[in-house]
Amino acid sequence: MSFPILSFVTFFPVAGAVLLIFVPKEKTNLHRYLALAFTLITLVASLTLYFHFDGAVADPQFVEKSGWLGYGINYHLGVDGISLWLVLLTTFLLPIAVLSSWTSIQKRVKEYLIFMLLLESGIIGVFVSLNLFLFYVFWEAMLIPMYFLIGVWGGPRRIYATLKFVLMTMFGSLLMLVAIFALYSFYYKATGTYSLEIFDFYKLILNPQVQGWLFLGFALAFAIKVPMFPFHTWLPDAHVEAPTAASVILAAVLLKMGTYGFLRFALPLFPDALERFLPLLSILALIGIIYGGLMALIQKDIKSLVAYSSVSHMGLIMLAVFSLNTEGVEGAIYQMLNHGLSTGALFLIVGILYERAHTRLIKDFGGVSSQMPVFSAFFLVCLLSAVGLPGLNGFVGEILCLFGIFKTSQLQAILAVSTVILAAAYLLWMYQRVMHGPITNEKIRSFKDINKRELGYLVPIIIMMFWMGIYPQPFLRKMDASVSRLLDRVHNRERIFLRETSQTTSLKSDRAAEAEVDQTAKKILAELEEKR
Amino acid sequence: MGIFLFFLLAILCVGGVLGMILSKNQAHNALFLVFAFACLGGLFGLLDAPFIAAVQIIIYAGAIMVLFIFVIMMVNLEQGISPEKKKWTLGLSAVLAVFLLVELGLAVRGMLGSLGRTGGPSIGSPTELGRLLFTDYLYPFEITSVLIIAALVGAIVLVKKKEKE
Amino acid sequence: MDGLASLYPLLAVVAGALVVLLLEVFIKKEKRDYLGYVSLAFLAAAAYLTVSSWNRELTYFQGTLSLDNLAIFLTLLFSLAVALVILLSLKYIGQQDANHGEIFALLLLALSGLMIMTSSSDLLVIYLGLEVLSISSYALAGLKRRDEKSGEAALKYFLLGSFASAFLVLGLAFLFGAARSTFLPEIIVHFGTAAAPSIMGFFGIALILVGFGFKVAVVPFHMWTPDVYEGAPTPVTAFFSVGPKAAGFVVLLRVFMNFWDTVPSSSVIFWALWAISALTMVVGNLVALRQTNIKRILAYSSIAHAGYLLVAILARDYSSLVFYLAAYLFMNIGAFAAVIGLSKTGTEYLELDDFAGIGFRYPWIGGTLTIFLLSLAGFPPTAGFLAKFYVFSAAVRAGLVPLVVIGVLANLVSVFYYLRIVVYMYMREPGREVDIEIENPALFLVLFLCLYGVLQLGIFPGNILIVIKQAIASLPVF
Amino acid sequence: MIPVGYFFSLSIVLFVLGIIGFFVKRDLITMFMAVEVMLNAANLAFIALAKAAGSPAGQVIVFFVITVAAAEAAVGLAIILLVFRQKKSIKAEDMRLMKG
Repeated sequence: MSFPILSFVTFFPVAGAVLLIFVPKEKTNLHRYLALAFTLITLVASLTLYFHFDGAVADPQFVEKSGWLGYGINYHLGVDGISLWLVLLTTFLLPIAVLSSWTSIQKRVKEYLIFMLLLESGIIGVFVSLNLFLFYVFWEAMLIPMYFLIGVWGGPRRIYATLKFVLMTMFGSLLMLVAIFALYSFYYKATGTYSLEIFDFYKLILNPQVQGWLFLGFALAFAIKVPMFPFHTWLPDAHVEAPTAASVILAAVLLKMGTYGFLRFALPLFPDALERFLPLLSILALIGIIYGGLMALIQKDIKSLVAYSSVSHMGLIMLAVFSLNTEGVEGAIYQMLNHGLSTGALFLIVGILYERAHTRLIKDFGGVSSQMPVFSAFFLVCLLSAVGLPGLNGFVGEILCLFGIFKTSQLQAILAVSTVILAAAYLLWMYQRVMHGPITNEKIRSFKDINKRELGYLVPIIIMMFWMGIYPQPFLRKMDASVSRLLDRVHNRERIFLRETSQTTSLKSDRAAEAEVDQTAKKILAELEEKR
Repeated sequence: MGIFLFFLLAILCVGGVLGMILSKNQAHNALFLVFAFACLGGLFGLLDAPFIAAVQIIIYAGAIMVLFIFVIMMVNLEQGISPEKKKWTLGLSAVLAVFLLVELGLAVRGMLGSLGRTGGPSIGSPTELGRLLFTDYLYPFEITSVLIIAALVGAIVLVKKKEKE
Repeated sequence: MDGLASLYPLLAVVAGALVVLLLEVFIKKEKRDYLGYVSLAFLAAAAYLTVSSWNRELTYFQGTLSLDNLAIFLTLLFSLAVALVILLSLKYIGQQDANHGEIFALLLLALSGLMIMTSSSDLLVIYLGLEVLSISSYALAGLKRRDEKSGEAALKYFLLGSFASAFLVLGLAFLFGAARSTFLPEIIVHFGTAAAPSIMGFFGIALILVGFGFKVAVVPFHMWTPDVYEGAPTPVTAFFSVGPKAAGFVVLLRVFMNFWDTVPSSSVIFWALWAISALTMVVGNLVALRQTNIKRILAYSSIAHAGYLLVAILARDYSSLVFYLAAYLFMNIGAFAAVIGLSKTGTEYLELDDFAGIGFRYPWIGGTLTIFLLSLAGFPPTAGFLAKFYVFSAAVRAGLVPLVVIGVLANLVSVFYYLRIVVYMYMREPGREVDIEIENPALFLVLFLCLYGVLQLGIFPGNILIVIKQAIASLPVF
Repeated sequence: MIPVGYFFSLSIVLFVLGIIGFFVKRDLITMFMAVEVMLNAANLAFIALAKAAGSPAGQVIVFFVITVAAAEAAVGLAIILLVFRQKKSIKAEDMRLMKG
């Protein structure tokens, strides 16, 4: 057995948190350095995932599987072309988050960093779990550190915001838990064995009625997390109240757990129900795009502006996911990374401004660029990345998404373009009001340009933005196989029919049998193509 | 004869309990109850349970009720006359009670016929009970010893006057 | 003398109580701790005697005492609970004016009641065991003799408890009338063989359910719980929230384990239990929202947990029930331990406002209490989550989906009030000056044992699960 | 030759009267007396059913129930005394220190 790299990446931050508990409270700097070291080591470890990942293989890699509690509850980790990127995004952003809170967090530093490290483990765990039980454990467990991060270190309305965040998320996930139980029992009834393996459930055939209910259970949990339109209300509150680093993680990674959930569970598990709910979901996503954009336009607080822009951007991502074609889904995944980088960066920038001005209201700023020229350049790049300027990462993702959406529905694509237009409007307008114009607030004259530490965490993000904008192939290539396997699962109804006939043989067996079924399915598909 | 005795005792017993409910004086309540329990002892006798009848009268009417009266004496009789509950709670509980009675009665009605009549072979001789107590019911009998220890300790710890300093 | 061996654990516990009572006369007031240590020693002996009977299926008294594996497991669990409660009482009784050495004797007697209840299938024995437990409990509740709340608690507990036990006796009479026996296997056989549905039997079961409903505090019969929990000395409350409830559910387990097989699950009893379970979960959690006293919050939370436990009974998944009880023991005693930690001589800090800011001031107490609360709320990776997971997944498997949906939504409500305590501890500025006497090694021992239990059962419950499943599997099926 | 059902019915009547007494009465001692009535009603049912079954077991059980009642009475009256010492009252409406 090779080195359990995924376990290491997942649990190394926990080890850091445990270590921090025993470091005396007073040594705040030691705490900071230790936390940074742990996140950096995790990042380096996760990079080996990238280098050793084989993009041609659709199956999960670096698989670790061992029994845990029995009755289908296994310790089962692995990454495929979809989750790999989200893991990397998380490990990439965590050192940045730690750095960004170096000076802005002054009270209870030790506890803060402990929760940060726990949060990292929880999030990574969500992305690498291949067992539904394990997935759910991480999914819920990661709420607790976030709850504390917002509730203890947040703004004035932090308690309201954090309870709303936790309760809304819990509401969805508890119903998802019921759906998981139902899947569990259906699988047991069909095969006589217990399983909670995701890949076993893919093989399960359910009647459309049941699928509808289960899909609702899962989709609600993920829709709240994304958040899709009517369920987004927790997001602005949480963002506005959260400390900078928590906002960064929230926007960059936590929201992706929702889209990831759709890709991993809601779509492939319930293709029939998906078909039924697709129009509704697409409409909600579209509403989210436009509503989020319009709301962003009228925000007075920079942070809530960025928060609403998230609603809008996530709407686009969801719409691309629902387009259910390669371009759309790959674009969505790519855009998930982009959104992570650009929105994360925007929150960092808001944090930098806030640290200096202790306000986030747009009207309190103006003419900042003259005081902070370097900063304004960074700001502009991040902003343009969010808007989707060619040459930067956002462009590639948005184009892919729109292209995918266009293939399914031209009307939707045309409406979806409004994300880009609205984003350009509210972001550039905000930039103009904050950075340019006369200096109205005397405090601004005392602003210092960004320091080395701030530079240290902004530069890697900027580099990634350019890299992903100019040379996206390595990213997309590693997604290809997994995405096409996913779409294959969702789309090919013949396959499902086939499953039904070969149920007895295929259900009980392992992945090999599944691959066999896939093979035959492909053959039949090819034949059908030829006939046409 | 038997049936006459039954009805007499039953009416007296119910009357005693009603007296307890209606009277406002605690000491009277206790006496009503002693009376009702004594009648109950008679009913036990009619049911071919002479030993239990004796136990009922000795323990209930004798020991337990004396304990009650003892406590009533200690807590000052004047306390006993307390305002009754509001009219509507009384009405409500009456309605509930009638409902419960009707319900239980309906449920019980079906099985009354199957219960047979008194008379027949005697079952409750003290010898037989004693034998059962120390054979089939030895374990419960031993448990009661633990029960009584618990009751003793509990009662003493709650009311003993002063901590020994 | 295999049979007699089955009596040894019980004898050890009762002997412990007697020895404590004897020593109490001779020991000085300041040295009451020794009585605690003596009781712990007897508990250890009882535990040893219990463990050594594993898999031996000892029975005695014509089977009315049967030390089967389930009884052994629960006896161990209860001994552990009582040991933890004794550790918690060591300092508490001196601090809070409840300094009576008899508390240890009464706890041991209550334990003997629990043991009697769980190791028998004879309803008469169970009833007597329950009375041993109840009578000791009434006295335990009133142990703070100068505290009016404590007296009221004892009074309410006693009045409603004896009221409930009258129902139990009538139910027993009905069952006896129907089956001519109080032995559960024979009662079940009666239900199986009766030509017509046995009305008398059903009424007997219903009356017994009412009686036990009071004891385990499910919703229409829960009114006494919050007052008793609030007024009783806190370690005793910890015991109440775990011991009687667990024993009550084990009795229900023994009753219903074979009952469902002979009586169709569409019966009135089933739907009555269904409704009680749903009501308990919903009402318990909703009312808890309004409370500001931590003991009352925990009281309503324990009511709500009884609802979840009923789900396990309805789902016929008894190993998940027992696992839930084990998990519940650790998290609840742990939570009460933390509450006890927040006190000083003569004062207990029990209002939510007192909790403001203590999370950072007393990191160990705050931190462990947070974990216990999260476990009660059912967050992974704690025992509470796994327990709920097992119960609810079994319920879905048994087709009780609506009940599970009600359950998880009620659980969502519970998240709110558990987290509210955490909000106070970590996110509010301290209000009233709270200074506690932190020196209490026994308390910290309890905290860490419970923490260990919550995490062990939450992450690696493997062996315990296996033990529970074996215990359940070895139960006789009539 | 009295039908045993009569006794059984009487026990139900007494039991319900006990419940009524428990809820209607306002002083603690009489409330407890009402509980005793309920217990005795159950005892009557037991003995009646034992007679119907022709087995003496029911009478033995009643013996135990009476023992339990005595034990409960001891502790219960002790508790009532305790409360009386604290409050100088044994009225139910005075037991309102805790909202419930």
